[in-house]
Amino acid sequence: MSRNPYLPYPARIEEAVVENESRDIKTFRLAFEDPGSAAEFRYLPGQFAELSLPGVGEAPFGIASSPTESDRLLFSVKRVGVFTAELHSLEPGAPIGVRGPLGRPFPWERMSGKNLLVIGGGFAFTTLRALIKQVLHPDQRAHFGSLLVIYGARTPGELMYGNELAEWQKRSDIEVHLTVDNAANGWSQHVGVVPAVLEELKPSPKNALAVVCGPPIMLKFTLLSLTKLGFPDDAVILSLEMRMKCGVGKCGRCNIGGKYVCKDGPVFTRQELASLPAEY
Amino acid sequence: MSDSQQIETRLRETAEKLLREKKVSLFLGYEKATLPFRTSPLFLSKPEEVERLAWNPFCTTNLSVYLPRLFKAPVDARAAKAAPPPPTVGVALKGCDIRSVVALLQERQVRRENLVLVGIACPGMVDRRKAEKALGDHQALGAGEDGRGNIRVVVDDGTEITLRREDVVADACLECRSPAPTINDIMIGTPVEGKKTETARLRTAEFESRPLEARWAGFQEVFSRCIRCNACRQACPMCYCQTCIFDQNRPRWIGAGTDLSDVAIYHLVRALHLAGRCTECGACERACPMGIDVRLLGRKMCAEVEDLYGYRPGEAIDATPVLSSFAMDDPQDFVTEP
Amino acid sequence: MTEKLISHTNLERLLERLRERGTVYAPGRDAEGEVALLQWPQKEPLTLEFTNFRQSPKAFFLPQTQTLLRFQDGKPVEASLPSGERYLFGVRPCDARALLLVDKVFLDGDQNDPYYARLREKTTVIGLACAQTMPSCFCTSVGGGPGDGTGADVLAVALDADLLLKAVTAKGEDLLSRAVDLLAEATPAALQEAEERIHAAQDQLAPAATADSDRRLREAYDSPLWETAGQKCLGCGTCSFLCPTCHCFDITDELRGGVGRRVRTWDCCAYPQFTLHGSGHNPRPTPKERWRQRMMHKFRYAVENFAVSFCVGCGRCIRNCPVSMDLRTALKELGA
Amino acid sequence: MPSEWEPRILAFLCNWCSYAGADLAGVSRIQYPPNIRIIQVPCSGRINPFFLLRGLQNGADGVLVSGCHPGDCHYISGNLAARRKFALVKELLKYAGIEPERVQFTWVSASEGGRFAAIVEKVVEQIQKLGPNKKLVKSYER
Repeated sequence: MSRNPYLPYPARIEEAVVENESRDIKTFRLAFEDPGSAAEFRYLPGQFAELSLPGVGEAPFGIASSPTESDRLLFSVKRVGVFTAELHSLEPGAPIGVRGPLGRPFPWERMSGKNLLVIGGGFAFTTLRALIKQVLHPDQRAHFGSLLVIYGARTPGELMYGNELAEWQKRSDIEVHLTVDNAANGWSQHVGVVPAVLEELKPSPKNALAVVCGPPIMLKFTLLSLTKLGFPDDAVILSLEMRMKCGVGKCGRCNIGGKYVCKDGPVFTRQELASLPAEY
Repeated sequence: MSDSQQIETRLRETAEKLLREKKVSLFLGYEKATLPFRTSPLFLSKPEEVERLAWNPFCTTNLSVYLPRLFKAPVDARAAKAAPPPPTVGVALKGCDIRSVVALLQERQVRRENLVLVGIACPGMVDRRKAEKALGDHQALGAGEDGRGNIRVVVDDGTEITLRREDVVADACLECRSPAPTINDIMIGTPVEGKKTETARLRTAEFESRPLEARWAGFQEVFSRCIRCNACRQACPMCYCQTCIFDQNRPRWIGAGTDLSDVAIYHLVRALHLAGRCTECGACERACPMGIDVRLLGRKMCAEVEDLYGYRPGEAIDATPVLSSFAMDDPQDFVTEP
Repeated sequence: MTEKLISHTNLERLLERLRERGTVYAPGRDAEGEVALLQWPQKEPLTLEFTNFRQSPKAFFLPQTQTLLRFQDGKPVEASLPSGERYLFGVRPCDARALLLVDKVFLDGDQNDPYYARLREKTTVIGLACAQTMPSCFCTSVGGGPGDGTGADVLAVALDADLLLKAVTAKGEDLLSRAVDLLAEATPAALQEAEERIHAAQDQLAPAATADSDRRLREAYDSPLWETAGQKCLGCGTCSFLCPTCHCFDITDELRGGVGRRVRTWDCCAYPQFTLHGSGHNPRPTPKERWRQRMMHKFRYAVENFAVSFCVGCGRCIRNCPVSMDLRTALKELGA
Repeated sequence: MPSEWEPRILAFLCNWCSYAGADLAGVSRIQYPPNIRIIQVPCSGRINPFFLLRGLQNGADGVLVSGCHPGDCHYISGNLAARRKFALVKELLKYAGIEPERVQFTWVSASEGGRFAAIVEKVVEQIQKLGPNKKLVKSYER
């Protein structure tokens, strides 16, 4: 029989990096205690894992790294509740459990050969980072068409992965547009909400797939813009957030219609979501 | 025509008038349920539907449990602004139910000006479990009331069995001291005089007479059957907290499982939180799917509050709740002295 | 399929024999005088005269409180799985059938739940056909029946003189093969009597409007009926705690001084906290959506996923609802 | 084990009188048993009975609450409102078969260092006699 799905792999925090100006998002680099666990933990961008702190509990987080970064496993976590506050208080070296990988990744087979439009808002850029890293890997890049990224946040200080964003902007195999609601001194890039930038850039829906992650209000208007641009529902890919516990489709908490976000998602096409009740 | 039928007719007339004259936008009453010995709450807003209203010996639900919900403003400020104005509600209430409304009014959970309190004379309501037990191996197919207030049951072999009402009324009704809805806007039926019943006191005294360890054993025996479903709390009109401490999960204070320690704390804390507020309607024990004597502790608290501070919850709208007030000479013989 | 007869005396001997191999649970009267599945033997003799237990046997497989992991010096280790054999005698067909439904979730092949799997594996279920139904029963409308052996390993049918035992699974065959000396051949007359008894029970049942429930519920997602039901529902959770197929759970940690456990406890979609996000957003914010979820899960989503509704018609939710809500009424009205 | 066992008593002391009283006992070098763990609260009126039960659940063998004497409350009447709750807690626990000595209530003023020490001594002695709290304590080892 397979491994007990409730038993986390023992790991430890290698590094914790503050990602934003308000200092409530940190990226944790984890390392498995046992090399065997690392071999078992095979994932693809879009999947998530339950991080586990004994006595505090577990919480699901999208995996922010790509398996092409073989030396690291990253999770970017915003401090919102009891679990994340505890996690944020931990120093490198602290033990932590990792349970996963869980859920369905981004549809890599469908994405192959396609032009990719990646749209992110605020804190919901973690698994998109994983996606971009995967696509940019030298072994992978040729499998995809163009890669256009639109990423927005309230202020420049709230954009995550600043160094990498700057690096990507220098490259020719990826086009990155950053936008903020409130520009600070020295900001020379877009100002305005993500859908506005999207409509300005007018990416073609031809042979393209859009991957969108963001807060509900951004999602709502971005989806409207994508429709306007002619992206059919099955060419729009979203990742849902839902309260979860077991992560393996049993506890019922993340149930939306006949689907379980933990098992059948978190990645869904817009078309799939349209057939589900809007209980998310 | 039995008393119940007369009351039912009056109740329908009353509700019809209130709704038709737009004195209320909603009338809370009872309607027939699919199974015998039960009724189901009815939220009536159309005067032409009053025929659905029922009054019979099975109107056990304390309808005041719905009132705080109807008047609760959304927590979110924007939603609160957009929310429709609170409804005007007519509600059918027995003696015990009206006491709950009084307690809710004392605690500012409902609005008097938005309520039309329809008091109904109550001779005690049937506990479905007692009735079902009284039938032994028979299954009830239908139940009603005879001219003398006893319960007539049609059972599966087609015969009719009559159950004496006092044998099958709920425990809370046997213990009831105030069957008359003293505070009301409209009264239906002739209020039954309150019996100075000592039943609850006797039950408490019996338990109290046991030695300490026997009481602990008794406590465990009763509550070890608890499955932590929360039905007692949800059926209680006084359990209206926005988030109950047992539901808080940031952090979670008390385990959600059936460890005796967690179960004990749940029931002890609930008894203490309801002390001086519980009006002894018995909704909790009737809701309990495990048939637990949920009010074991509550009965004791009611007796203590009355003995120590001369207070009975649900008596007067303008009374200060007993645990929000004090007297300089409150008894304090429990205080530890060197 | 082996069919044998056993006398009432020999039934006790059979239970006695099973007791040598594990723990036996059988119908007995609890402190309240209610018939429940209690550890056998009890002071009082075995009773076969009952409709159904107050609680479904769900807790034998998915306990209300179950330790998943244990923390030692702050490190999680797997909780030990129970090893003893258990024999449940007297499980009613609806409840036995429910086990197969819950299996679909917990033993889905992909990621089996090891705790549930072990308890299932270590338990033999001896069903007992119904002779007496209740007005809240509707098993025949949801694919079961008073003489349905599905989910049991052996099905017993109480006859005038004896009990008819039918092996349903290999486990059941094995159980009967080990008790040959206590069994007699099933006579045609006995088989006939069993048939008649089951028919008699079947005839007592009124049909419920379950046909085509998935389509009807799909179309009725926005029905005003949910509003009416939501007004009434107290959100007490009685229906799902007593339901033999409701299986949703919560996982919480309990820890003091480095020692503790990760524990799962029953949970329920009627509770507002069930889906409440950390952000304060709740996808099912009022009793209306929550009651709809329970109905949809049983009669639509389960059908979509497993081609079978997750209701076995035991009627516990109907009998025990403090405000007498009846899902049969809802099903009927949603069709109209 | 019982020979090594020492009761652990959780003490909720009001900020204005009883905590100062305990302080005075310390400053005055009055000896009292070291079995108490003090939690400072603004007023005995702040005590929710849940705190006491939670203390017992988490392994305290006894809980002591001390506030200003009636009439001396810094907030005028916090202790008087609390007194009613305390009376009920005590009665309820006794009724449920839990030794009432497990929860104790008293009044100690800022000048009563001696009284504080004497009370602690008495409470410790009583709980010592009762033995460890087993009824409400939650086992984390099961």
